[in-house]
Amino acid sequence: MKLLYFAWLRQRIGHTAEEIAVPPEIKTVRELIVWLKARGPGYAAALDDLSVVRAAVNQDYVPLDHPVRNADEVAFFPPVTGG
Amino acid sequence: MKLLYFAWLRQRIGHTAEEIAVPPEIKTVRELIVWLKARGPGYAAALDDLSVVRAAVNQDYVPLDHPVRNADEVAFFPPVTGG
Amino acid sequence: MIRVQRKDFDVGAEIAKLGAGNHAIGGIASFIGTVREGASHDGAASHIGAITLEHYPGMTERQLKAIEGEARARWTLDACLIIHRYGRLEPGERIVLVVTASSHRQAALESCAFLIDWLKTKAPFWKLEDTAEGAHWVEARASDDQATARWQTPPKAAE
Amino acid sequence: MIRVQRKDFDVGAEIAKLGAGNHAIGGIASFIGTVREGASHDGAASHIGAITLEHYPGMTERQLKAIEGEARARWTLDACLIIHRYGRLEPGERIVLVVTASSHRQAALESCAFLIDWLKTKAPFWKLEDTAEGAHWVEARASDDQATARWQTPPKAAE
Repeated sequence: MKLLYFAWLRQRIGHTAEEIAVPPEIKTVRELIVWLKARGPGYAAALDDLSVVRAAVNQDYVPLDHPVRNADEVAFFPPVTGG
Repeated sequence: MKLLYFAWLRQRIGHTAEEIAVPPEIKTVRELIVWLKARGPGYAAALDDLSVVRAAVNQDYVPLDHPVRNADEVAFFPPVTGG
Repeated sequence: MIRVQRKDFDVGAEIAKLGAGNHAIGGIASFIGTVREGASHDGAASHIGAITLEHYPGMTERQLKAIEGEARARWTLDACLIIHRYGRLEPGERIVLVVTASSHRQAALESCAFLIDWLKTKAPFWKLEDTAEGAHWVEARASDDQATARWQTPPKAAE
Repeated sequence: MIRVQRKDFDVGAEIAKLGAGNHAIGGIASFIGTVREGASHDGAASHIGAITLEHYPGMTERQLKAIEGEARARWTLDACLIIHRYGRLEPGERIVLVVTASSHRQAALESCAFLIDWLKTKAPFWKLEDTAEGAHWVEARASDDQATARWQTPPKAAE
Protein backbone atom coordinates (compact mmCIF):
# COMPACT_ATOMS: atom_id res chain seq x y z
CA MET A 1 0.00 0.00 0.00
CA LYS A 2 1.21 3.47 -0.89
CA LEU A 3 0.66 5.83 2.04
CA LEU A 4 0.85 9.62 1.82
CA TYR A 5 0.68 12.29 4.53
CA PHE A 6 0.22 16.03 4.15
CA ALA A 7 0.51 19.25 6.19
CA TRP A 8 0.80 18.76 9.96
CA LEU A 9 0.08 15.02 9.69
CA ARG A 10 3.19 14.75 7.52
CA GLN A 11 5.20 16.77 10.03
CA ARG A 12 4.12 14.60 12.98
CA ILE A 13 4.71 11.34 11.12
CA GLY A 14 8.06 12.62 9.82
CA HIS A 15 7.80 11.75 6.12
CA THR A 16 5.40 12.32 3.25
CA ALA A 17 5.23 8.90 1.58
CA GLU A 18 5.92 5.27 2.26
CA GLU A 19 5.21 1.82 0.84
CA ILE A 20 3.95 -0.61 3.47
CA ALA A 21 2.63 -4.16 3.19
CA VAL A 22 -0.50 -3.92 5.31
CA PRO A 23 -1.87 -7.14 6.94
CA PRO A 24 -4.83 -8.59 5.02
CA GLU A 25 -7.15 -8.27 8.05
CA ILE A 26 -7.09 -4.46 7.59
CA LYS A 27 -10.26 -3.88 5.57
CA THR A 28 -11.19 -0.19 6.09
CA VAL A 29 -9.57 3.22 6.43
CA ARG A 30 -10.51 3.22 10.11
CA GLU A 31 -8.80 -0.14 10.71
CA LEU A 32 -5.76 1.15 8.83
CA ILE A 33 -5.62 4.17 11.15
CA VAL A 34 -5.73 1.98 14.27
CA TRP A 35 -2.96 -0.21 12.84
CA LEU A 36 -0.81 2.82 11.87
CA LYS A 37 -1.15 4.42 15.32
CA ALA A 38 0.54 1.36 16.82
CA ARG A 39 3.61 1.94 14.61
CA GLY A 40 4.99 4.77 16.77
CA PRO A 41 4.35 7.98 18.66
CA GLY A 42 4.48 10.16 15.48
CA TYR A 43 1.65 8.17 13.89
CA ALA A 44 -0.29 8.17 17.17
CA ALA A 45 0.04 11.95 17.46
CA ALA A 46 -0.88 12.58 13.81
CA LEU A 47 -3.94 10.32 13.85
CA ASP A 48 -5.13 11.05 17.40
CA ASP A 49 -8.06 13.39 16.69
CA LEU A 50 -10.08 11.93 13.85
CA SER A 51 -12.35 15.00 13.73
CA VAL A 52 -9.50 16.81 11.94
CA VAL A 53 -8.21 13.90 9.86
CA ARG A 54 -9.41 13.46 6.28
CA ALA A 55 -8.66 10.47 4.05
CA ALA A 56 -8.42 9.81 0.32
CA VAL A 57 -8.23 6.44 -1.41
CA ASN A 58 -6.84 6.51 -4.93
CA GLN A 59 -7.10 10.32 -4.90
CA ASP A 60 -10.77 10.53 -4.00
CA TYR A 61 -12.08 11.72 -0.64
CA VAL A 62 -13.57 8.83 1.32
CA PRO A 63 -15.29 8.32 4.68
CA LEU A 64 -13.43 6.30 7.36
CA ASP A 65 -15.47 3.15 6.74
CA HIS A 66 -14.29 3.04 3.11
CA PRO A 67 -12.54 -0.24 2.13
CA VAL A 68 -8.78 -0.35 1.55
CA ARG A 69 -6.61 -2.94 -0.22
CA ASN A 70 -2.85 -3.31 -0.50
CA ALA A 71 -2.95 -2.06 -4.12
CA ASP A 72 -4.46 1.29 -3.04
CA GLU A 73 -2.91 4.72 -2.67
CA VAL A 74 -4.16 6.02 0.69
CA ALA A 75 -3.59 9.57 1.93
CA PHE A 76 -4.21 11.28 5.27
CA PHE A 77 -4.36 15.03 5.76
CA PRO A 78 -6.19 17.80 7.65
CA PRO A 79 -9.21 19.64 6.20
CA VAL A 80 -8.06 21.51 3.11
CA THR A 81 -7.35 25.26 3.14
CA GLY A 82 -6.65 26.22 -0.47
CA GLY A 83 -8.27 28.80 -2.67
CA MET B 1 -34.35 75.22 -20.18
CA LYS B 2 -31.77 72.83 -21.64
CA LEU B 3 -33.52 69.82 -23.15
CA LEU B 4 -31.76 66.59 -24.14
CA TYR B 5 -33.05 63.51 -25.97
CA PHE B 6 -31.41 60.09 -26.34
CA ALA B 7 -31.73 56.86 -28.33
CA TRP B 8 -35.01 56.50 -30.28
CA LEU B 9 -36.52 59.58 -28.61
CA ARG B 10 -33.67 61.59 -30.10
CA GLN B 11 -34.27 59.98 -33.51
CA ARG B 12 -38.00 60.76 -33.49
CA ILE B 13 -37.50 64.33 -32.29
CA GLY B 14 -34.68 64.84 -34.76
CA HIS B 15 -32.01 66.42 -32.58
CA THR B 16 -30.23 65.64 -29.33
CA ALA B 17 -30.25 69.02 -27.54
CA GLU B 18 -32.01 72.35 -27.56
CA GLU B 19 -32.44 75.45 -25.40
CA ILE B 20 -36.08 76.48 -25.00
CA ALA B 21 -37.72 79.16 -22.88
CA VAL B 22 -40.57 77.20 -21.31
CA PRO B 23 -43.70 79.09 -20.15
CA PRO B 24 -43.73 79.66 -16.38
CA GLU B 25 -47.01 77.72 -15.97
CA ILE B 26 -45.09 74.48 -16.73
CA LYS B 27 -44.31 73.21 -13.24
CA THR B 28 -43.63 69.44 -13.61
CA VAL B 29 -41.99 67.00 -16.00
CA ARG B 30 -45.42 65.73 -16.98
CA GLU B 31 -46.63 69.23 -17.85
CA LEU B 32 -43.44 69.75 -19.84
CA ILE B 33 -44.14 66.58 -21.81
CA VAL B 34 -47.68 67.72 -22.69
CA TRP B 35 -46.32 71.10 -23.78
CA LEU B 36 -43.52 69.51 -25.87
CA LYS B 37 -45.92 67.12 -27.64
CA ALA B 38 -47.78 70.15 -29.03
CA ARG B 39 -44.57 71.38 -30.69
CA GLY B 40 -44.76 68.92 -33.57
CA PRO B 41 -45.32 65.34 -34.75
CA GLY B 42 -41.73 64.25 -33.89
CA TYR B 43 -42.22 65.25 -30.25
CA ALA B 44 -45.67 63.69 -30.21
CA ALA B 45 -44.30 60.38 -31.55
CA ALA B 46 -41.32 60.37 -29.17
CA LEU B 47 -43.38 61.14 -26.06
CA ASP B 48 -46.50 59.17 -26.96
CA ASP B 49 -46.04 56.09 -24.73
CA LEU B 50 -44.98 57.27 -21.28
CA SER B 51 -44.48 53.68 -20.09
CA VAL B 52 -41.21 53.65 -22.07
CA VAL B 53 -40.14 57.24 -21.43
CA ARG B 54 -37.74 58.04 -18.60
CA ALA B 55 -36.76 61.52 -17.43
CA ALA B 56 -33.80 63.10 -15.69
CA VAL B 57 -33.62 66.58 -14.18
CA ASN B 58 -30.12 67.93 -13.67
CA GLN B 59 -28.72 64.46 -14.43
CA ASP B 60 -30.73 62.57 -11.81
CA TYR B 61 -33.57 60.18 -12.62
CA VAL B 62 -36.91 61.67 -11.58
CA PRO B 63 -40.58 60.61 -11.62
CA LEU B 64 -42.93 62.48 -13.95
CA ASP B 65 -44.40 64.63 -11.17
CA HIS B 66 -40.96 66.08 -10.40
CA PRO B 67 -40.80 69.92 -10.57
CA VAL B 68 -38.98 71.65 -13.44
CA ARG B 69 -37.73 75.22 -13.76
CA ASN B 70 -36.26 77.12 -16.71
CA ALA B 71 -32.75 76.84 -15.19
CA ASP B 72 -32.89 73.02 -15.28
CA GLU B 73 -31.28 70.51 -17.61
CA VAL B 74 -34.06 68.06 -18.50
CA ALA B 75 -33.49 64.85 -20.45
CA PHE B 76 -35.86 62.27 -21.96
CA PHE B 77 -34.84 58.77 -23.00
CA PRO B 78 -36.01 55.14 -23.05
CA PRO B 79 -35.16 52.66 -20.25
CA VAL B 80 -31.38 52.20 -20.20
CA THR B 81 -29.66 49.17 -21.74
CA GLY B 82 -25.99 49.49 -20.83
CA GLY B 83 -23.69 47.06 -19.04
CA MET C 1 -12.98 54.92 -9.71
CA ILE C 2 -15.06 55.24 -12.86
CA ARG C 3 -14.21 55.91 -16.49
CA VAL C 4 -16.43 56.45 -19.53
CA GLN C 5 -14.45 56.18 -22.73
CA ARG C 6 -14.58 55.28 -26.38
CA LYS C 7 -11.32 53.34 -26.49
CA ASP C 8 -10.66 49.79 -25.32
CA PHE C 9 -9.01 48.98 -21.97
CA ASP C 10 -6.28 46.56 -20.89
CA VAL C 11 -7.91 44.17 -18.40
CA GLY C 12 -4.67 42.80 -16.96
CA ALA C 13 -3.12 46.24 -16.53
CA GLU C 14 -6.27 47.65 -14.90
CA ILE C 15 -6.52 44.77 -12.43
CA ALA C 16 -2.81 44.94 -11.63
CA LYS C 17 -2.96 48.73 -11.04
CA LEU C 18 -5.96 48.35 -8.75
CA GLY C 19 -4.33 45.91 -6.36
CA ALA C 20 -0.75 47.13 -6.60
CA GLY C 21 0.97 47.44 -3.24
CA ASN C 22 -2.14 46.85 -1.11
CA HIS C 23 -1.43 43.67 0.85
CA ALA C 24 -4.71 43.94 2.76
CA ILE C 25 -6.45 42.65 -0.38
CA GLY C 26 -7.32 38.96 -0.32
CA GLY C 27 -9.58 38.75 -3.36
CA ILE C 28 -10.16 40.60 -6.61
CA ALA C 29 -13.33 39.93 -8.57
CA SER C 30 -13.88 41.20 -12.07
CA PHE C 31 -16.46 41.09 -14.81
CA ILE C 32 -16.01 41.90 -18.48
CA GLY C 33 -19.05 42.40 -20.66
CA THR C 34 -18.48 41.77 -24.36
CA VAL C 35 -20.48 42.22 -27.57
CA ARG C 36 -22.18 38.91 -28.19
CA GLU C 37 -22.97 37.67 -31.69
CA GLY C 38 -25.97 35.48 -32.41
CA ALA C 39 -29.47 35.83 -31.02
CA SER C 40 -30.22 39.46 -30.31
CA HIS C 41 -30.76 40.74 -26.79
CA ASP C 42 -34.49 40.81 -27.39
CA GLY C 43 -34.49 37.11 -28.19
CA ALA C 44 -35.16 37.69 -31.89
CA ALA C 45 -33.64 35.20 -34.29
CA SER C 46 -31.76 37.82 -36.27
CA HIS C 47 -28.00 38.03 -36.00
CA ILE C 48 -26.19 40.89 -34.35
CA GLY C 49 -23.39 42.66 -36.09
CA ALA C 50 -21.89 45.61 -34.29
CA ILE C 51 -23.60 47.58 -31.55
CA THR C 52 -23.45 51.32 -31.00
CA LEU C 53 -23.61 52.54 -27.42
CA GLU C 54 -25.07 55.99 -26.92
CA HIS C 55 -24.69 57.69 -23.55
CA TYR C 56 -25.51 60.92 -21.71
CA PRO C 57 -22.18 62.68 -21.11
CA GLY C 58 -22.14 64.13 -17.62
CA MET C 59 -25.07 62.13 -16.29
CA THR C 60 -23.31 58.86 -17.14
CA GLU C 61 -20.29 59.75 -15.02
CA ARG C 62 -22.55 61.05 -12.25
CA GLN C 63 -24.63 57.86 -12.14
CA LEU C 64 -21.57 55.59 -12.32
CA LYS C 65 -20.08 57.42 -9.33
CA ALA C 66 -23.38 56.98 -7.47
CA ILE C 67 -23.40 53.24 -8.27
CA GLU C 68 -19.79 52.90 -7.08
CA GLY C 69 -20.70 54.82 -3.92
CA GLU C 70 -23.58 52.42 -3.26
CA ALA C 71 -21.27 49.40 -3.56
CA ARG C 72 -18.72 50.99 -1.22
CA ALA C 73 -21.50 51.71 1.29
CA ARG C 74 -22.66 48.09 1.22
CA TRP C 75 -19.32 46.28 1.25
CA THR C 76 -15.88 47.03 2.65
CA LEU C 77 -13.83 47.42 -0.50
CA ASP C 78 -10.14 48.21 -0.88
CA ALA C 79 -10.64 49.24 -4.48
CA CYS C 80 -13.39 49.51 -7.08
CA LEU C 81 -13.19 50.26 -10.79
CA ILE C 82 -15.88 50.67 -13.44
CA ILE C 83 -14.93 51.32 -17.06
CA HIS C 84 -17.77 51.61 -19.58
CA ARG C 85 -17.21 52.24 -23.27
CA TYR C 86 -19.45 54.03 -25.76
CA GLY C 87 -19.53 54.27 -29.54
CA ARG C 88 -19.52 51.52 -32.16
CA LEU C 89 -18.30 48.09 -30.96
CA GLU C 90 -17.85 44.96 -33.06
CA PRO C 91 -18.76 41.42 -31.89
CA GLY C 92 -16.20 40.17 -29.36
CA GLU C 93 -15.19 43.67 -28.29
CA ARG C 94 -15.21 44.61 -24.60
CA ILE C 95 -18.05 46.90 -23.44
CA VAL C 96 -17.61 47.16 -19.71
CA LEU C 97 -15.16 46.22 -16.97
CA VAL C 98 -15.98 46.01 -13.27
CA VAL C 99 -13.26 45.18 -10.74
CA THR C 100 -13.65 45.03 -6.97
CA ALA C 101 -11.01 44.19 -4.38
CA SER C 102 -11.51 43.37 -0.73
CA SER C 103 -9.84 41.58 2.13
CA HIS C 104 -12.64 39.00 1.91
CA ARG C 105 -13.62 37.11 -1.21
CA GLN C 106 -17.38 37.26 -0.64
CA ALA C 107 -17.31 41.06 -0.46
CA ALA C 108 -15.38 41.21 -3.74
CA LEU C 109 -17.60 38.67 -5.52
CA GLU C 110 -20.91 40.07 -4.29
CA SER C 111 -20.08 43.72 -4.97
CA CYS C 112 -18.89 42.85 -8.48
CA ALA C 113 -22.19 41.08 -9.23
CA PHE C 114 -24.09 43.99 -7.67
CA LEU C 115 -22.27 46.57 -9.79
CA ILE C 116 -22.89 44.81 -13.08
CA ASP C 117 -26.60 44.33 -12.23
CA TRP C 118 -26.95 47.99 -11.32
CA LEU C 119 -25.07 49.17 -14.40
CA LYS C 120 -27.60 47.30 -16.54
CA THR C 121 -30.55 49.21 -15.13
CA LYS C 122 -29.13 52.47 -13.75
CA ALA C 123 -26.33 53.62 -16.07
CA PRO C 124 -27.57 55.93 -18.86
CA PHE C 125 -26.42 53.95 -21.92
CA TRP C 126 -28.54 52.79 -24.85
CA LYS C 127 -27.60 50.01 -27.25
CA LEU C 128 -28.39 50.22 -30.95
CA GLU C 129 -27.74 46.85 -32.56
CA ASP C 130 -27.22 45.89 -36.17
CA THR C 131 -29.42 42.98 -37.23
CA ALA C 132 -30.23 41.32 -40.52
CA GLU C 133 -33.37 43.51 -40.56
CA GLY C 134 -31.47 46.75 -39.90
CA ALA C 135 -30.45 48.70 -36.82
CA HIS C 136 -32.76 48.60 -33.82
CA TRP C 137 -32.67 49.85 -30.25
CA VAL C 138 -32.29 47.12 -27.66
CA GLU C 139 -35.24 47.06 -25.28
CA ALA C 140 -34.72 46.90 -21.53
CA ARG C 141 -35.31 43.40 -20.23
CA ALA C 142 -37.54 42.46 -17.31
CA SER C 143 -34.86 39.96 -16.21
CA ASP C 144 -32.41 42.84 -15.74
CA ASP C 145 -34.90 44.67 -13.54
CA GLN C 146 -35.33 41.48 -11.51
CA ALA C 147 -31.56 41.08 -11.17
CA THR C 148 -31.38 44.62 -9.82
CA ALA C 149 -34.38 44.10 -7.55
CA ARG C 150 -32.66 41.29 -5.64
CA TRP C 151 -30.22 43.90 -4.28
CA GLN C 152 -33.01 46.10 -2.91
CA THR C 153 -33.19 44.05 0.27
CA PRO C 154 -30.19 44.66 2.54
CA PRO C 155 -27.40 42.19 1.74
CA LYS C 156 -26.61 39.30 4.05
CA ALA C 157 -23.60 39.72 6.31
CA ALA C 158 -21.04 40.51 3.63
CA GLU C 159 -18.31 38.19 4.80
CA MET D 1 -9.10 23.84 -18.10
CA ILE D 2 -7.09 23.50 -14.92
CA ARG D 3 -3.45 24.15 -14.03
CA VAL D 4 -1.50 23.53 -10.85
CA GLN D 5 1.82 25.34 -10.91
CA ARG D 6 4.49 26.96 -8.80
CA LYS D 7 4.99 30.00 -11.04
CA ASP D 8 2.84 33.12 -11.29
CA PHE D 9 0.32 33.67 -14.08
CA ASP D 10 -0.57 36.64 -16.31
CA VAL D 11 -4.21 37.49 -15.56
CA GLY D 12 -4.78 39.64 -18.64
CA ALA D 13 -3.22 37.10 -20.99
CA GLU D 14 -5.18 34.20 -19.47
CA ILE D 15 -8.50 36.04 -19.74
CA ALA D 16 -7.73 37.17 -23.29
CA LYS D 17 -6.80 33.62 -24.37
CA LEU D 18 -9.97 32.20 -22.86
CA GLY D 19 -12.34 34.43 -24.77
CA ALA D 20 -10.35 34.82 -27.97
CA GLY D 21 -12.43 34.42 -31.11
CA ASN D 22 -15.58 33.20 -29.38
CA HIS D 23 -18.24 35.79 -30.15
CA ALA D 24 -20.95 33.79 -28.37
CA ILE D 25 -19.45 35.01 -25.07
CA GLY D 26 -21.29 37.91 -23.47
CA GLY D 27 -19.64 37.95 -20.05
CA ILE D 28 -16.38 36.88 -18.46
CA ALA D 29 -16.17 36.69 -14.68
CA SER D 30 -12.91 36.22 -12.84
CA PHE D 31 -11.59 35.95 -9.32
CA ILE D 32 -8.01 36.31 -8.15
CA GLY D 33 -7.09 35.20 -4.65
CA THR D 34 -4.01 36.89 -3.20
CA VAL D 35 -1.87 36.47 -0.09
CA ARG D 36 -3.26 38.88 2.45
CA GLU D 37 -1.12 40.52 5.09
CA GLY D 38 -2.48 41.45 8.50
CA ALA D 39 -4.75 39.41 10.72
CA SER D 40 -4.18 35.71 10.11
CA HIS D 41 -6.85 33.51 8.56
CA ASP D 42 -7.64 32.12 11.99
CA GLY D 43 -8.47 35.60 13.25
CA ALA D 44 -5.38 35.72 15.49
CA ALA D 45 -3.79 39.13 15.95
CA SER D 46 -0.40 38.01 14.68
CA HIS D 47 0.80 39.25 11.32
CA ILE D 48 1.23 37.03 8.31
CA GLY D 49 4.40 37.03 6.35
CA ALA D 50 4.64 34.57 3.51
CA ILE D 51 2.49 31.48 3.15
CA THR D 52 3.55 28.09 1.83
CA LEU D 53 0.98 26.07 -0.05
CA GLU D 54 1.40 22.31 0.09
CA HIS D 55 -0.63 20.14 -2.27
CA TYR D 56 -1.18 16.51 -3.25
CA PRO D 57 0.22 16.12 -6.77
CA GLY D 58 -2.12 13.97 -8.83
CA MET D 59 -5.11 14.27 -6.52
CA THR D 60 -5.06 18.06 -6.79
CA GLU D 61 -5.39 17.97 -10.57
CA ARG D 62 -8.02 15.24 -10.31
CA GLN D 63 -10.15 17.22 -7.85
CA LEU D 64 -9.78 20.48 -9.77
CA LYS D 65 -11.02 18.71 -12.91
CA ALA D 66 -13.97 17.35 -10.93
CA ILE D 67 -14.80 20.84 -9.61
CA GLU D 68 -14.61 22.28 -13.13
CA GLY D 69 -16.85 19.45 -14.36
CA GLU D 70 -19.40 20.26 -11.66
CA ALA D 71 -19.50 23.93 -12.72
CA ARG D 72 -19.91 22.96 -16.38
CA ALA D 73 -22.74 20.61 -15.44
CA ARG D 74 -24.56 23.36 -13.52
CA TRP D 75 -24.09 26.28 -15.91
CA THR D 76 -23.72 26.63 -19.67
CA LEU D 77 -20.16 27.89 -19.98
CA ASP D 78 -18.19 28.76 -23.09
CA ALA D 79 -14.92 28.53 -21.19
CA CYS D 80 -13.63 27.84 -17.70
CA LEU D 81 -10.13 28.16 -16.26
CA ILE D 82 -8.72 27.37 -12.83
CA ILE D 83 -5.07 28.07 -12.04
CA HIS D 84 -3.87 27.29 -8.51
CA ARG D 85 -0.31 27.87 -7.35
CA TYR D 86 1.68 26.00 -4.71
CA GLY D 87 4.95 26.69 -2.87
CA ARG D 88 6.06 29.76 -0.97
CA LEU D 89 4.13 32.98 -1.73
CA GLU D 90 4.81 36.45 -0.34
CA PRO D 91 2.09 38.92 0.72
CA GLY D 92 0.39 40.44 -2.32
CA GLU D 93 1.25 37.47 -4.56
CA ARG D 94 -1.49 35.74 -6.54
CA ILE D 95 -2.59 32.29 -5.27
CA VAL D 96 -5.48 31.33 -7.50
CA LEU D 97 -7.26 32.46 -10.64
CA VAL D 98 -10.76 31.43 -11.67
CA VAL D 99 -12.22 32.61 -14.98
CA THR D 100 -15.60 31.66 -16.43
CA ALA D 101 -17.15 32.82 -19.69
CA SER D 102 -20.73 32.45 -20.83
CA SER D 103 -23.24 33.99 -23.17
CA HIS D 104 -25.11 35.21 -20.06
CA ARG D 105 -23.59 37.26 -17.28
CA GLN D 106 -25.38 35.49 -14.43
CA ALA D 107 -23.98 32.12 -15.50
CA ALA D 108 -20.47 33.56 -15.58
CA LEU D 109 -20.79 35.37 -12.23
CA GLU D 110 -22.48 32.51 -10.39
CA SER D 111 -20.15 29.78 -11.67
CA CYS D 112 -17.11 31.88 -10.76
CA ALA D 113 -18.38 32.31 -7.18
CA PHE D 114 -19.24 28.60 -7.06
CA LEU D 115 -15.76 27.57 -8.20
CA ILE D 116 -13.92 29.69 -5.66
CA ASP D 117 -16.17 28.42 -2.84
CA TRP D 118 -15.62 24.81 -3.88
CA LEU D 119 -11.87 25.28 -4.26
CA LYS D 120 -11.71 26.45 -0.65
CA THR D 121 -13.23 23.24 0.69
CA LYS D 122 -12.57 20.58 -1.95
CA ALA D 123 -9.14 21.24 -3.48
CA PRO D 124 -6.31 19.41 -1.65
CA PHE D 125 -4.12 22.36 -0.67
CA TRP D 126 -2.88 23.26 2.80
CA LYS D 127 -1.63 26.68 3.85
CA LEU D 128 1.29 27.09 6.24
CA GLU D 129 1.54 30.72 7.28
CA ASP D 130 4.39 32.66 8.81
CA THR D 131 3.33 34.62 11.87
CA ALA D 132 5.14 36.60 14.53
CA GLU D 133 4.94 33.43 16.67
CA GLY D 134 6.34 31.14 13.98
CA ALA D 135 4.88 29.05 11.17
CA HIS D 136 1.47 27.49 11.70
CA TRP D 137 -1.01 25.56 9.60
CA VAL D 138 -4.14 27.49 8.70
CA GLU D 139 -7.25 25.80 10.05
CA ALA D 140 -10.27 25.22 7.86
CA ARG D 141 -12.99 27.76 8.59
CA ALA D 142 -16.64 26.99 9.28
CA SER D 143 -17.57 29.99 7.10
CA ASP D 144 -15.91 28.30 4.11
CA ASP D 145 -17.96 25.15 4.71
CA GLN D 146 -21.10 27.30 4.89
CA ALA D 147 -20.16 29.07 1.65
CA THR D 148 -19.82 25.67 -0.03
CA ALA D 149 -23.02 24.39 1.52
CA ARG D 150 -25.13 27.07 -0.16
CA TRP D 151 -24.35 25.40 -3.50
CA GLN D 152 -25.64 22.01 -2.33
CA THR D 153 -29.20 22.98 -3.21
CA PRO D 154 -29.81 23.07 -6.96
CA PRO D 155 -29.05 26.55 -8.33
CA LYS D 156 -31.84 28.88 -9.36
CA ALA D 157 -32.45 29.21 -13.08
CA ALA D 158 -28.95 30.11 -14.13
CA GLU D 159 -29.77 32.91 -16.51
